[in-house]
Amino acid sequence: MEHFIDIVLLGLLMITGFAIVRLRSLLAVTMLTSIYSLLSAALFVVLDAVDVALTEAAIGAGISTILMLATIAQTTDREKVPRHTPLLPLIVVITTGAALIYGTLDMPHYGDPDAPVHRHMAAAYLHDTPLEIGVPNVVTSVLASYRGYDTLGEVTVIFTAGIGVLALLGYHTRRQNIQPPGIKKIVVLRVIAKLFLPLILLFALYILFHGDYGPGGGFQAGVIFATGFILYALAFGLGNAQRLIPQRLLHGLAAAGVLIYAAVGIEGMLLGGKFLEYRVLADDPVTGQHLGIMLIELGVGITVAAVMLIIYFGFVSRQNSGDS
Amino acid sequence: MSNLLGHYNYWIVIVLMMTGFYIVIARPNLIKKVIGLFIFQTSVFILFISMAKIEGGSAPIIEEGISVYSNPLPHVLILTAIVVSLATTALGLALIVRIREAYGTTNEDEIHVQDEQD
Amino acid sequence: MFITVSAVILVAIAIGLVRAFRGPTLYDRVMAANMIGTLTVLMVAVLGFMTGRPEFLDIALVYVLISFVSTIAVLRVVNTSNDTTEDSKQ
Amino acid sequence: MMALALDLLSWIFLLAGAAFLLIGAIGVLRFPDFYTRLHAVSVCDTMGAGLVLIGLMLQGGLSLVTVKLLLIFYFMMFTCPTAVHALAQAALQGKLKPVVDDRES
Repeated sequence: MEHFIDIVLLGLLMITGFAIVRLRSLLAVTMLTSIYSLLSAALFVVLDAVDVALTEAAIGAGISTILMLATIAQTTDREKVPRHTPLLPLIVVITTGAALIYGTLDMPHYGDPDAPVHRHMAAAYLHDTPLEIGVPNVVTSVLASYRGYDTLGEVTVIFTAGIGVLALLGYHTRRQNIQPPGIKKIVVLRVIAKLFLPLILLFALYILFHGDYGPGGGFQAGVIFATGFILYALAFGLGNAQRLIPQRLLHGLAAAGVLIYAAVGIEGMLLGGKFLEYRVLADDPVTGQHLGIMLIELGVGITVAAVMLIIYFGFVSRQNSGDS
Repeated sequence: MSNLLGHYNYWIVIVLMMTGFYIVIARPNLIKKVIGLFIFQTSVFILFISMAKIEGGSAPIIEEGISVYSNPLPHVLILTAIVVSLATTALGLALIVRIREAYGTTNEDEIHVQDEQD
Repeated sequence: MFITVSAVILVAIAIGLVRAFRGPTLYDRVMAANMIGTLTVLMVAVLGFMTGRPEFLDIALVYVLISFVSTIAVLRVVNTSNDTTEDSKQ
Repeated sequence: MMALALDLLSWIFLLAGAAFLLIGAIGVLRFPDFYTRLHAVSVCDTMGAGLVLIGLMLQGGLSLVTVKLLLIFYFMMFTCPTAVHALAQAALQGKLKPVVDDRES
């Protein structure tokens, strides 16, 4: 039965993809992109990848869409008809696609338990995680403990992206509040935003610290945290949001998260282990693993939330200063 | 028939991938190109997650009474890939904003024309 | 029985997709996206029960929040761009 | 006996919810203009979603799952009408005229 849902969702994704090619209004395309992202997130749930689904929903349907909208708001909504006939691209695409489809014929069937992918590392991780790490969520244990180096690199990538956007767009603090013209008078929205902000932040913390036991973790929590503040900025104006979290604080937090992560690694070295070896952090190896994972997830969450907000403020504050 | 069902996911993924690829190479608008890239990336995510699925398996969160889990390793890879995709999207869009300020357009053809005039 | 509900949800998503593609105004598309967001939440909730592991409802909760915030974000942008009643195709 | 009754009740809620979802979706497809379509969407968002969630809560029983469903229910009952309200306001400010008489404005 899951197979049926899988087939239908993939079909819908394909239709959405074609619609995105055909539409010329960029705002409409962005809406469809958001739908595409939501559908693929639903597909990830069908395919058992709950952590990925959570990330894709928060990042793809949430932040990416908002960034695209912010870009369109300060450029243009209309896509011009291309001057070239799309014959050559079409040939290239069809040839590549045919080659790739030929390549899939040798791949193991979908859902095949004997596929080579499932033979080696995965079984070991699934077997060892409850014994060595003691957390039920294998994705978290692999992400944060077994492959902690990768994740440290990941956080650095995010941090670098934040610096990159900051270098490209700068950061303009708004003294006066420019209210978005479309939703200026909506009192209901402000009340709801005020009601929801604490709930969203609390929920983000739940996702952060419950990541060991269910879907979730630092990346998702950071994005949800940032989404809460974006909602605040949307309802109450950018100036108020920037007064709530000043620029210097954001910059400090973005760096602090990476530093917390690295410090946990170095702490492990000081206590006689290797870099990012959590076992030595406490007397009991499993407790040490728990502590280490929790600390680095906290670091990841702080950096991701701060960088998301830096990027969002970078885009939106530039737009407002350009308009007025 | 089993071949069709066994490879259905991969084939749709390739169609999606090529849709994104087509947008990137055939459409001159830079924002549309970023969106094409986004579609391409998401289709790669689906490819990896499809490979991780085991028939009758469950989400890789250990629980009493469940013996078959889907492969957690691709999940980890894709989780980080999604975050990187956000980083690239954000940087690409920031570049587009700057290009628009410098050239007054987001259309690649017009940018080329302006470059040739200089 | 859960399969009936999820089939209905899939049909509704397909209809929403048609509305998102046809437009004709941008507001219709935003509305369709919002509706698909709601339906996806239900889909995830029903799927959890269908596969016998309903404890992953955190995902559904995230979807509710995200689809709400992105709808509001679109509305912020929509009225600043002028051509909201464009035709859908070319 | 009690379990059977609860199960039956939950199925009634689920099926009713699914019916409302379908009705709302058809309305979204068939109604003539944006403002009427908003009505159809509201049916989906509140009645359909609400009934499905209540049905699932009855399936979940007294557990953490039901608490989470309750939270989703609570969030949805706030966010969806707010989103639709904001959408209608934005459309009105964007000078989108409701169709009064004809099919085409």
